[in-house]
Amino acid sequence: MATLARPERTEDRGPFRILSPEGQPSEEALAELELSEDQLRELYRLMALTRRMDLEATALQRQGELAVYPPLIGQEAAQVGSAYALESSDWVFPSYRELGAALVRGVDLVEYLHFYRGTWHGGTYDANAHRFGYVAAPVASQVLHAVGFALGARLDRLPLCVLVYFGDGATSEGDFHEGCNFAAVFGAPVVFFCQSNQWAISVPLERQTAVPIWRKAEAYGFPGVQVDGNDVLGVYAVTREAARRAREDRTPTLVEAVTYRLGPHSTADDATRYRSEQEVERWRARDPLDRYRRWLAEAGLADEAFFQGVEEEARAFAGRVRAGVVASPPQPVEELFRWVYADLPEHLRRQRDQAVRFAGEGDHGG
Amino acid sequence: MATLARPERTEDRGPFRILSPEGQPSEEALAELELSEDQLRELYRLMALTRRMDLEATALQRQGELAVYPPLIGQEAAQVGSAYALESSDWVFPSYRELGAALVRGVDLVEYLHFYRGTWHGGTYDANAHRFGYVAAPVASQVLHAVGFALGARLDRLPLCVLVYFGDGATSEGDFHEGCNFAAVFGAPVVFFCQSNQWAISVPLERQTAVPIWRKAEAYGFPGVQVDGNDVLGVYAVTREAARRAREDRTPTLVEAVTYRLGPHSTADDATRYRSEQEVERWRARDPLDRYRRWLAEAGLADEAFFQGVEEEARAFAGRVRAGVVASPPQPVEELFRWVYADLPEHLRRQRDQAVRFAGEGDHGG
Amino acid sequence: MAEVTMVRALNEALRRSLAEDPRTLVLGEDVGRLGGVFRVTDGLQEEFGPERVFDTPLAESAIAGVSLGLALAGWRPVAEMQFDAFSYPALDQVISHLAKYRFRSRGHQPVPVVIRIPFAGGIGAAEHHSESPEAYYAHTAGLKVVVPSTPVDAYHLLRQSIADPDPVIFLEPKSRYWSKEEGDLDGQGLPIGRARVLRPGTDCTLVAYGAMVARALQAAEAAAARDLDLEVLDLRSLVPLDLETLAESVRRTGRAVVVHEAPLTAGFGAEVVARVVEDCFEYLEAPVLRVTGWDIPYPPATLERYHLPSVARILDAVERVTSW
Amino acid sequence: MAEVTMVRALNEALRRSLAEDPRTLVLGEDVGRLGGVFRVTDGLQEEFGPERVFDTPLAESAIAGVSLGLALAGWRPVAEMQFDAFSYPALDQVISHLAKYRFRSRGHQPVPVVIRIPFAGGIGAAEHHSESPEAYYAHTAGLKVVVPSTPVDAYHLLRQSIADPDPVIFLEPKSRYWSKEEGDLDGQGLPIGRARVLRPGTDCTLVAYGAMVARALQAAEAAAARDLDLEVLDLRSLVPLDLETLAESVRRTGRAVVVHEAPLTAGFGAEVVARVVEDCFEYLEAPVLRVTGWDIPYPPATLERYHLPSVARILDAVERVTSW
Ligand SMILES: Cc1ncc(C[n+]2csc(CCOP(=O)(O)OP(=O)(O)O)c2C)c(N)n1
Ligand SMILES: Cc1ncc(C[n+]2csc(CCOP(=O)(O)OP(=O)(O)O)c2C)c(N)n1
Ligand SMILES: [Mg+2]
Ligand SMILES: [Mg+2]
Repeated sequence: MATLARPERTEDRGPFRILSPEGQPSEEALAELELSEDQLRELYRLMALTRRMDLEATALQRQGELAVYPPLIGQEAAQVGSAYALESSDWVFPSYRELGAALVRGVDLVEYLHFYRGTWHGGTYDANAHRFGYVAAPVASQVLHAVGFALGARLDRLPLCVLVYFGDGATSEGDFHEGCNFAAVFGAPVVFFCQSNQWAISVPLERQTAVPIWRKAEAYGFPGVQVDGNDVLGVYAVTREAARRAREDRTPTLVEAVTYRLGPHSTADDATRYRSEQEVERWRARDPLDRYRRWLAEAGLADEAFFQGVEEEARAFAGRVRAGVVASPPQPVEELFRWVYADLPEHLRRQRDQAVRFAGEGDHGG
Repeated sequence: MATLARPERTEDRGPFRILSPEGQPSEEALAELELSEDQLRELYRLMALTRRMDLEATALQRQGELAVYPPLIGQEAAQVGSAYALESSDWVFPSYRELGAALVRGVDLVEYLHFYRGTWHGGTYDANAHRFGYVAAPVASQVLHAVGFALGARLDRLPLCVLVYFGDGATSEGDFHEGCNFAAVFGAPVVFFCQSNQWAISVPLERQTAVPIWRKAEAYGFPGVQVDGNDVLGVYAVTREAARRAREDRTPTLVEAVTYRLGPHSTADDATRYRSEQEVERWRARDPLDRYRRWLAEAGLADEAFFQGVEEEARAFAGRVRAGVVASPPQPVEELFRWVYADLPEHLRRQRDQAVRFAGEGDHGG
Repeated sequence: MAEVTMVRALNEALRRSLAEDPRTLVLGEDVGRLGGVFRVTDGLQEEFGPERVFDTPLAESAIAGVSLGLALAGWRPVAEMQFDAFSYPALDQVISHLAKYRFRSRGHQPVPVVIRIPFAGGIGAAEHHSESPEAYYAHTAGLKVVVPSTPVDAYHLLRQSIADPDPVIFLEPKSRYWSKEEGDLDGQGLPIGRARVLRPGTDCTLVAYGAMVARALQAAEAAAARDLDLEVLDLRSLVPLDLETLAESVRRTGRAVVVHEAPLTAGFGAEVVARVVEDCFEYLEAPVLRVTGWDIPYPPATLERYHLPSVARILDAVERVTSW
Repeated sequence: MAEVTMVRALNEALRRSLAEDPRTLVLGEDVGRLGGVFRVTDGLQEEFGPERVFDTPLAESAIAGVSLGLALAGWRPVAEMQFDAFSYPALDQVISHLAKYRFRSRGHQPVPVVIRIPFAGGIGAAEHHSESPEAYYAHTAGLKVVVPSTPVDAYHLLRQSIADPDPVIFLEPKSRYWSKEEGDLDGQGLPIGRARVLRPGTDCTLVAYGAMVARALQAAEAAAARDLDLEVLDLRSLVPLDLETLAESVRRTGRAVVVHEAPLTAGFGAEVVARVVEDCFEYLEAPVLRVTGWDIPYPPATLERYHLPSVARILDAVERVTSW
């Protein structure tokens, strides 16, 4: 496929896609996909679970069960398509909006949501178990960790790549630049995956950068690809190729997945202050699930029974996660001192004993 | 001239130049220069004074009159050509190697060298007098100051531009990226002038970036130009056009002046540890003064008398600067407390009184 | 005199500064259309236009460095860092340039930049949104560092910070943003560099700043019930520090306890202890103690209450020094 | 036992760590071919190859962040920041990630990274090349912060820092790089977290670290001539701080003076004073004083000697506390 071979030519054709917004497929590209019918259905299932779980998380926050939550609604194809294109041996470094990618990687979402519940920073899961890192709040900071990990894997001659998620706003940070340049100079196997959802809280893309993000790859000498982030198949194809290029050619790729944040920046945000309902409507019309569902049905790959089954599974799944989150108690105060250093130094031991004493005396005044 | 109109096409032809390394001129480009014969001779004079003064500064350091000094030998055309292309109303933000640019701007070099003598950070001149900022040691950090100043000038509707000098290594820093992106988004009138002298102390260009530096402009959506940094006329022409673009179109330009640091990184450096004499020799053969002198002579613009006159002037000039530097006493200790805040706070007054008392008692033990 | 919240008071301070001085600028992430994530800049872009109040790209080092450049060009930038931890990418520009520019230029290039930073915890926020970085700034010579504790004082301190010829780090205690105070937004207010006694007392001086001032006042109330008469000193200005008022108070009470949210080790409380010991040693009846956050990364929301100094912990320290 | 300079001792520590543990890496600006601007990594790339010892692009935030990533992948990076002030662009990665990663991950992802920083003044350097940032790091919970004062101890501390499971900020006092010491580079050496008494005394404890240890010893010599018997304590490890040894010493002498190059306000000396006051109050015969750099940006080379604590200034403080 031309795009994947010469992504730098993306410009000529606009974002790469396999399914048009109307759900019309590019047969040539489809042929190249090499996805079984089960896998094609699985992509829908993962997006549907993500959509449902994302709504559930927002609801949990409204009900006071989570401290805050950044909805990803509208970005399901970008996250599921990219995460699904990776091998389990690959690593993922998320930002803070990647519940969908976490789900695809098999992370326990109760343990993931503990970050947003305020149970523990980084949730309560083991990043090594599913090779899915911890939420990184400082925008773009995780890019450097991904590059370092990829460099380390390369030194170990491991045939894996590292995919790092970040947003359009993140590309303005120095860490994004330093990471891309470092990866290019060292040939680190990284996929820089930008979910270009058009907004950085209230700042629109055009106030963030004067050029489309995929073109920034030019500054580092590796390929940049712009893909329709609401086309799960296009995202899958582009990411799979970028991952292959990283593992086999040690060539990083900057992927710009053009998508849209249909929800507020976070449950604390009021998006009506800075963007119009019409704009949101235009993007709702390009809903990634609708597009893919329409194609699956028209292609005869899935019927009503399948979609209903997924709906039920999603509802049950969300219910289980909700139950798990709600049932989770806070960590004991001792935990605050347990993980600062490998061994508890004397001055911290003194402090822990005080903290425990006051907590024991029922002091919650802090 | 194609380059200046469509600098992004530089690639097709390699670095823009007016005089070939052998001193052969491009007549078409020459015609466009609009420099009088006096100005053409002045460019040589400024390079010769710079060369001589740079050697004098190195000698002063060897003799213990300067604490350290970063020689610019080999970069005279890049500095003189660019600084000479600016209006006196424009601003210059240097890094630490721009004695030549300081000279062109009319900065008193005794006051400039006080930075390297350790008399005072930022030397002892007033940056506002010649619109030439202070030495900035933290690599790339000054890029942001230039962008901020340019944005401020634009808010004041002032018809000026800001030129910021930095090296090839500086392009790896986050501040370089943040500054370029900021300038692009706001249309700040900045000329990003990179003296690509092939080395960042001991790190060669290819370990710093995987692409030629001028191409990094692509990431910001403004023109990038590569120019032969040892061709003073080429540098002049490219900078003048970039400055015009900044002032009139509010379009920044990234200029990569390909040159070479013939000397050590600084008087504290031993370049023989990391680069070959042959490499240095190759570049000595492309000496910017020789090339320009040959052309001036062949074009009948200057004769031996002129060159001898310049030599004598340079020697006298260097002698005056040397005398001024050597004669300068250190600042009184009170000065250390005088410039921290607009008014001396009580705690600092106490400290100043102590410092003065101990200095008075002849305590130089610190 | 109506009641104002700290958010409104800060907003009013910015509005009046923008109105009175055409060189004042407000910049930062989301300070324009949105009015800031805490609404401190609400309505300012509408009123003063996008050239005086503007959103920047997402780049804190640039926000600080560009603000410095704007100051060199004669503007008076008031920059917002969205949250405490997100001021860290700007530390290099602040430490290496903003704090040193007047010095380097021997007064030729002063850089009157104000950097506003919503800081500290107590609002159940996610990681990196509850840091107390005041000690980093206070240790950086060339900066002024101020921390308001109440709405009206926040108004005056911000006005003075914007008028100040030196760079000022302006730390806004998030957990007090919605606190209310009745007071006069006209007139001068106490200058930078002066502390204030919010409650006179005789037995021990509680030294605090920011959100911990309210906590100290609560503790003083509770202590009163136990016949302990505590004085509460609101530092307001960490740099310059009001050594006179601090010494005068501790000489009277003979005892002091310093309270802050930041971790103990090398926190600003240590500076207060050292100053008190140097200036009041012969008056001290007991060691000067510190009640602070623990030496740990800021805890997750569900545990922060075990980290922040509580009335019980403050009273415990007070009892140790008063029963010494 | 031959004499070694601190540069050689550090070089040897790196060499042996690289040789003994194949997971150890050395990275930074100019650490390869050049061997570092101070030659601390001299010959290491030649001996261990460009995959174990390599130059990075000129980007300190990347050096710190990439080192963290390398640690996540199971490597043990020893990163060099070329000079003190050039560690500031990395502060965000160090404060927001390196210090917090073990905590965030509940031990699943420890990040044993060592960041070496040639620091402090006294070598007549240009602006930004003589900073003393130890307080910034010491105030950041999750980091260990060590500062050797002599070659042999520098060797042992660096070996221990590289072996340490936690991130360590390793501050190398430039002005002592060429100092010599006879000693044994084998064996263990004192662990991180322990201070050492370099000179026992009875009248007053001088507390110092890094280059100021030698200055304190000079002062003790001079004091001896005036029949003052000073104890000199080398902290070595700022975090964790050896509270026991510090308290034990001051309880014996009843007096203490802390010396450091960094500015006074909120410097690490304040922490030492606060600890001494808390742990030794009833033993104190006089206030604990600080002799430090002034609260100013680091001076130009020709004036730094008026800034750095001198023997005269130390003795002046000692006289004030001993004649109290
Ligand atoms: C270094 C830093 N600065 C500021 C913030 C506050 N903040 C959180 S998210 C955000 C916008 C990020 O936009 P983008 O990168 O496009 O990602 P998105 O939220 O759209 O997924 C900002 C400014 C932060 N988290 N980190
Ligand atoms: C932020 C920062 N990091 C490291 C240094 C140390 N240092 C001084 S110059 C230099 C190399 C700069 O190379 P380049 O940008 O190419 O400029 P050149 O010296 O070649 O003119 C380095 C690493 C510094 N001054 N600032
Ligand atoms: Mg976005
Ligand atoms: Mg260079």
